[in-house]
Amino acid sequence: AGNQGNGGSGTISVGHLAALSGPFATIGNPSRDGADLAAKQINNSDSDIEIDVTHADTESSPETGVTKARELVQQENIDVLMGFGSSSVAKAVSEFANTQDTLMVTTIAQTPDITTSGCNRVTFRTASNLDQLTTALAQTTDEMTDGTRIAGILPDYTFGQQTWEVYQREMENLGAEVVNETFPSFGQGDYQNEIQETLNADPDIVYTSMWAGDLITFIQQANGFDFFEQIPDFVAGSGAITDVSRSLGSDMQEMIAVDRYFFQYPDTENNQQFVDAWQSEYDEIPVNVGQETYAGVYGVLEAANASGGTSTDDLISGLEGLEWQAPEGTKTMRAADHQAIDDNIWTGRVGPVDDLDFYGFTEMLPVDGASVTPEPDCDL
Amino acid sequence: MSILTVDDIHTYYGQSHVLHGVSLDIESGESVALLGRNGAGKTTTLRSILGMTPPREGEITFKGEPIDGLEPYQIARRGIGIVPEERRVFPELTVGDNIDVVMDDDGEWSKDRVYDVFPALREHQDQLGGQLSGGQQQMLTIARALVTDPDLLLLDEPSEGLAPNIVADLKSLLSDVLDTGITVLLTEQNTEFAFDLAERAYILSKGDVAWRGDIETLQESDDVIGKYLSVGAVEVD
Amino acid sequence: MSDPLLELDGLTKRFGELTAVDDVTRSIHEDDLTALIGPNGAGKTTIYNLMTGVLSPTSGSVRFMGEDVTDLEPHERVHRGLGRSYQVTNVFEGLSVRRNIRAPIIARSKQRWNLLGSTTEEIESETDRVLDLVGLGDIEDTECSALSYGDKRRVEIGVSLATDPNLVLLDEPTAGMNPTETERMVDLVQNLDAETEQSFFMTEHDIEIIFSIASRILVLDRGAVIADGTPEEIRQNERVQSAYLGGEA
Amino acid sequence: MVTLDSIALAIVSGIANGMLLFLAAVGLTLIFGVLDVLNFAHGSLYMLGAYFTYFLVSDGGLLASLPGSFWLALVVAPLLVALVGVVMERFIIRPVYDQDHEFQLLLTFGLVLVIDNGARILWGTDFRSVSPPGLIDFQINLLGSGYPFYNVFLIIVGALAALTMWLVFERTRVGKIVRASSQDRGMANALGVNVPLVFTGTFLLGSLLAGLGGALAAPYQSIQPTMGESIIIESFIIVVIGGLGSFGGAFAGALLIGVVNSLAFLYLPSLQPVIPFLLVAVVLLTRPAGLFGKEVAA
Amino acid sequence: MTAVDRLRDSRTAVLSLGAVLAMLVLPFTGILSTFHLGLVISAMVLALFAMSFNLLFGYTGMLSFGHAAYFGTGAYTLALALDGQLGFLPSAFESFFPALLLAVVVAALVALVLGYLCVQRGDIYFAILTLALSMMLYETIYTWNDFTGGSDGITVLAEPIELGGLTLNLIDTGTFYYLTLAILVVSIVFIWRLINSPYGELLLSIRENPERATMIGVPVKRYQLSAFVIAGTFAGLAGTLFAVRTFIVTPHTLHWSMSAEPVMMTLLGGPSAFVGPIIGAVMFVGLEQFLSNITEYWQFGLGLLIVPIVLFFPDGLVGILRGDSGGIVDVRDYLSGLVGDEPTGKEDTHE
Ligand SMILES: Nc1ncnc2c1ncn2[C@@H]1O[C@H](COP(=O)(O)OP(=O)(O)OP(=O)(O)O)[C@@H](O)[C@H]1O
Ligand SMILES: Nc1ncnc2c1ncn2[C@@H]1O[C@H](COP(=O)(O)OP(=O)(O)OP(=O)(O)O)[C@@H](O)[C@H]1O
Ligand SMILES: [Mg+2]
Ligand SMILES: [Mg+2]
Repeated sequence: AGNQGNGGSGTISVGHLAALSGPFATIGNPSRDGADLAAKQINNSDSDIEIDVTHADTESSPETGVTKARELVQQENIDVLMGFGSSSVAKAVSEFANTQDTLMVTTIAQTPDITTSGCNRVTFRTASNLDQLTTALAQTTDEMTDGTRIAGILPDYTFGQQTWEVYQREMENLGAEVVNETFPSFGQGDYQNEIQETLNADPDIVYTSMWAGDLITFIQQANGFDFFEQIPDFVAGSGAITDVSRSLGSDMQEMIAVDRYFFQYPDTENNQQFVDAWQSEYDEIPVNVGQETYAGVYGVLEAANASGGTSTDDLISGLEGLEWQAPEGTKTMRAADHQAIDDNIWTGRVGPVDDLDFYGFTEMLPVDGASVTPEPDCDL
Repeated sequence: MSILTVDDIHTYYGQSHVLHGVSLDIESGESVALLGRNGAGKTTTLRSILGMTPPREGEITFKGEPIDGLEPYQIARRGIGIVPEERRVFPELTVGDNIDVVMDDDGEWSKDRVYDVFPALREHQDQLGGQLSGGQQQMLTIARALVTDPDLLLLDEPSEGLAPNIVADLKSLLSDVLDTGITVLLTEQNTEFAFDLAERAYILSKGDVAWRGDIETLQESDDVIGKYLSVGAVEVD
Repeated sequence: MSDPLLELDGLTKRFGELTAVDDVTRSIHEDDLTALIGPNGAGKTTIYNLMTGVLSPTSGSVRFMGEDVTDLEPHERVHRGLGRSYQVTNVFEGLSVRRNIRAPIIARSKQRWNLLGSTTEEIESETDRVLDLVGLGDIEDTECSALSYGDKRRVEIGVSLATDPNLVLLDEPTAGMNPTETERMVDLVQNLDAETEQSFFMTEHDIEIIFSIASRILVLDRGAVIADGTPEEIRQNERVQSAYLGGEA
Repeated sequence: MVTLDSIALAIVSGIANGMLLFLAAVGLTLIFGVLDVLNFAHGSLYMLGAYFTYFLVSDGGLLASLPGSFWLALVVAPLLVALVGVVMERFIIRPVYDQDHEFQLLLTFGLVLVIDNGARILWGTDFRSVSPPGLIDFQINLLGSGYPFYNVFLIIVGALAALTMWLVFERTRVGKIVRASSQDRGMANALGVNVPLVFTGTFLLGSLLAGLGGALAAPYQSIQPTMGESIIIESFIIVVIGGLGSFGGAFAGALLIGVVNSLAFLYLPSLQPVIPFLLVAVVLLTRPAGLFGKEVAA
Repeated sequence: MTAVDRLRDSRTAVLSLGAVLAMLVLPFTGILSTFHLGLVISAMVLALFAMSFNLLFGYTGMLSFGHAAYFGTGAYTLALALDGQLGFLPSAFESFFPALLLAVVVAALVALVLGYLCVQRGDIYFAILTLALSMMLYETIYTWNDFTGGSDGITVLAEPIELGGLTLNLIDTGTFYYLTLAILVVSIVFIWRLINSPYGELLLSIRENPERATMIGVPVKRYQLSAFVIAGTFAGLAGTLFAVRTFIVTPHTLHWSMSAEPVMMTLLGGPSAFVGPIIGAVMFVGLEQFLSNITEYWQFGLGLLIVPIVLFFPDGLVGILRGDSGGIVDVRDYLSGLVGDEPTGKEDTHE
């Protein structure tokens, strides 16, 4: 893999790996588009460095993910692995990349593990992780609501459990109490019991980290119970609500939510250009992961420019401590654990917004990324 | 007038060529026996007639019309009933339902009539077919074939597994059936049974007709019997 | 008289309302070739199933060679010397005739837990012997599914004999066989019964065969034994005449 | 805190969920019972039922402009699925009627790949949803709390479907003919029963039911190409618990799964994910032919 | 043994020896890149998995639809041992070979326990029981976050092994290739001997007719269970190799869709032939690689291939190679059946 340095010019080939099929494709596809758009812009600019992107479908399976990573590294000789929709794929590929001495840039997966207990020399994450997003959401919940009784409805798998751990801890620190928690299975299909038990507990705040299909199903069924009329505040912690809102149409509900990126924020020229470019390219508005992977590609480019080389070592040293501009604001790559810190984490109240046929933020309360980033916990 | 003609049929199981040009000609109202050793092709001939293992060559005509190429149910509906070799009752239907499903409501044979012939069936009418004894199942298959109101009845070893008293009853029943004008083509290992019932016989050997003629002639032709059937050798005492 | 080979004590089997086998207490001796006859549905096959352990009795017990086998698994009874053939042919369809015969021979030898070796010469020669016995030598390589009904019945008998039983339960062994083969089967059973340690207990509707080879006949009707005696005695018995033979014989 | 009311509510919820499972599974048991074919693609037919409904009633859909479009879709979508089913039966499943179950399983698994990925190619991977029909989008009062009428509606439709099927199959001659064909198709055919027609008809009915299940699920669950894969294993479990090929069994099995799941939610939440599998294992080990399967002596 | 048999045997011997030699020199020929050699490894691992499955399916007549349970158990045990999470064991188990041994033993034990329950029932019920029990295990591992890492799984990093002065680096493709090859060849020889042994012959009788097998004195359930345990052991072995190659073990290794893989491979290759599962595995890996490079809808293509193969060539690829037509339906009959309403020449094959 790309460990032959060739100055500040040349081609960096990026192997983009994400779920392009199956239920996780709703994340993988925009990520792919983000990588393509960034590469196109860079190659059309006067940058000395060209970006060449190859895509592969992980099918959300670590086995396929690693096989594809192997092919990209050993057969296609790519320099950087990027993307990774699910935590297990990210973890597996991170180990593999380390054995191959190939740079791995995570732009999607939220698991803290790869930048904490499982961190290594070649693994970076250019987006906020689950810890940062959830802590920010807890702060905003506290700001925006008066209630203290929380109920959790958490998908019963690692992501659900980890988010709840953080959210619960933060909320308790802020003086709230947990009055109920339920753990529906991933893809469960029927939430009547969870809905009724949660209503019975009479909470002020209901938190969930369900997302995509599960969250849609939940909201559909909860609507039947007039759930949202009875719950003062509903908090969605998955970091993605646009696709849910799009699917549900008029059945969507108002809620407090965190998003890794929402196209209307920040109101900067940089962001506006990105949104325009995306719209002219794909004829739709960009969603969060699209922006993150787009930003990831630029991060790699900046690293090459900063270190003056494209070898793995160059890129690593370039990335460590790098500050670069993404549509959503400045990203800072912490050298100690290779975890990026965002300027802002986008939290607020979600509801119907003029001119949009899906829900957007009716009230935005960005949280300073650095304030919700724990001390590094990584032994590189 | 012949009701059934089988003309030079060749039948295969997968690759294996079993019938090598069998021809039969059966008159309406006759009773004909199809004899021969195990494996001679008797069952296969019956299955060919009914389209269960369609012959690859040759022609079969029933009531003057060709029936080859038709599905078994189409052939059956033209008036052929079958009593198969391995008692294939519907195991999870009751005796009564076994009869009901194939019953021709306008036919000669009512449920009561077959129950009169086989009282054991009436006694067990609510028992599942699969839980009948071997002999009871045999009675049921015969009853079931009769209620389809066939013009031609194919019987594959009807006396097998029946107690002597039932065999005797069956014999007189089948004579009664013949009296109603139904044509019968049966295979038998119980030659005595076949001799008593049939007027004519075809003897099959290795998938081909080796002999044909009247039963009386057959009974006198020791050489034919010795060569193809070897009856007599077994007469004990 | 020697110790009984098989003893049935108060053997009863009910299927719901129906009593298929009704309090049968009898013993079977090695010296006899015993036959079990009776009308269709009398309970013959059910008795076999109880003896071999395919069904468990509602009450009563089965002793074989002095041992109570009522609660043993079928295969354990086979190992103690109880073999059977089926009324409806029940062979290993997808295997060659030879393998059909060889399997029971392996099953009763120590070789049965030989995971990595090959079959021994002994097993092969024993297989040859049984094949010859039932006259299947020429078609030993044919797959059973391609055999005619009659040939399958012979395989059926061969398989039961290959378990080297002390007592063989034959359920209508000649059903569907042509006369020549029927005769050979009768000879075979007679010879084996006389010359080897094997004894037979058979059901058969061909009454002439029964009268010619059995030394003792049990008559079953509606699950109960209604007569028990020598062929002559049975021939004379009026109940048997009316219940089974239908007045002719 | 578990009160009597919450137990009662949990049971009602379990029944409503069970009915949806029943509708998804009953066609599977029907097709297995009669054709002796284990149709792995049954879940995909269910998925198609949901998609067809979506495309009929969503903005720009064929029926969207008509009043009561959902109710029309409830009829049209299952019919379309039945059409797909008949094509499948005629061209692909018919030749394997006499094959071992494993071949059928593999063949229909191939169909799952084709149908599910076909749906992806045609319609993408975005989740879709359908709004509940206005007419029944209200609540009833159940033990002092509001309960969605849609769920009650599911219970009614499920019960009606079960009753109709039971009447047809147990009480009519057609039912007996179908059962006879299922037990020995060769013999039934030889005795004059038009078995190919019986089989096609059965497959049509089974597909229709799958389509109906999918259509009813559309306002209740998010719609995605993989939704068939999730329902099929659950359906297998239901029909096995009830006894393969038994309607009564599928009905009881589905309700059992629904209710036990609900009760487990109250009492043993940590066991909930394994409950269906645990149930099927226990049933098979204690009642091998399922709750309603008949055992026929060898 | 007849002369023909002996001839056939010696031909088999020559062929197999040739195949092994070819496999031994393969990495040196330069035909294959590292990546493609890696694919060969995948195929070998899956071939082992499929063969273990076919020992049950093809030779004992038991369709296990939960075979991934043992595959996954092997994988998880290895991962947990290497990760030092099995604190109650001596630390020696933190190195590869002891961990592998442990994994295989644990897989066998799990197969013994689950198998004991499964063999109580036959036919389709057996298949469903195996499925249900494996999914129970799957759900348990999926939700038991603290011990198993839940849905995220456990990463596997096999440290280099010191073996009498030699250092085996399992991460190295060549090294792992030879390790896998060695394990595969030993397993093949073992399974080959097994099915040709007297014991194997009785397994065949069970496949054909379990009821009759009982009546010739075969303790059917004990045989089925023993075959189940042996199959589970080899599946576990395959699982350990899989874990090392994937760098992570997730609950997916026990999921039913993982269990479906050996079923598919075996049926594609041909369950009636010894080499069927091997051919099926190679074909599967090849197809996946080939199709997924053409289209992200490669499973669509796979489905389109499976359907006609099952319809027209139920003996799998082996059947095609052998030149058996013997399809469930004949292609010509099928096509003419579509045009006219001619019967498809299908025979009524009762029982
Ligand atoms: N399903 C089958 N596959 C292959 N060959 C078969 C099949 N059924 C029968 N045969 C072969 O066809 C030939 C004729 O068989 P058939 O059953 O017609 O004989 P049969 O005269 O009825 O004999 P039996 O008196 O034993 O019933 C036999 O050689 C038999 O081996
Ligand atoms: N599993 C079962 N369930 C209910 N009844 C049964 C079952 N098996 C057998 N029977 C009934 O028990 C009685 C005895 O049957 P059995 O098969 O023992 O008769 P048999 O003497 O062998 O008759 P045949 O000579 O006709 O074979 C019959 O009336 C039969 O219908
Ligand atoms: Mg015959
Ligand atoms: Mg009997």
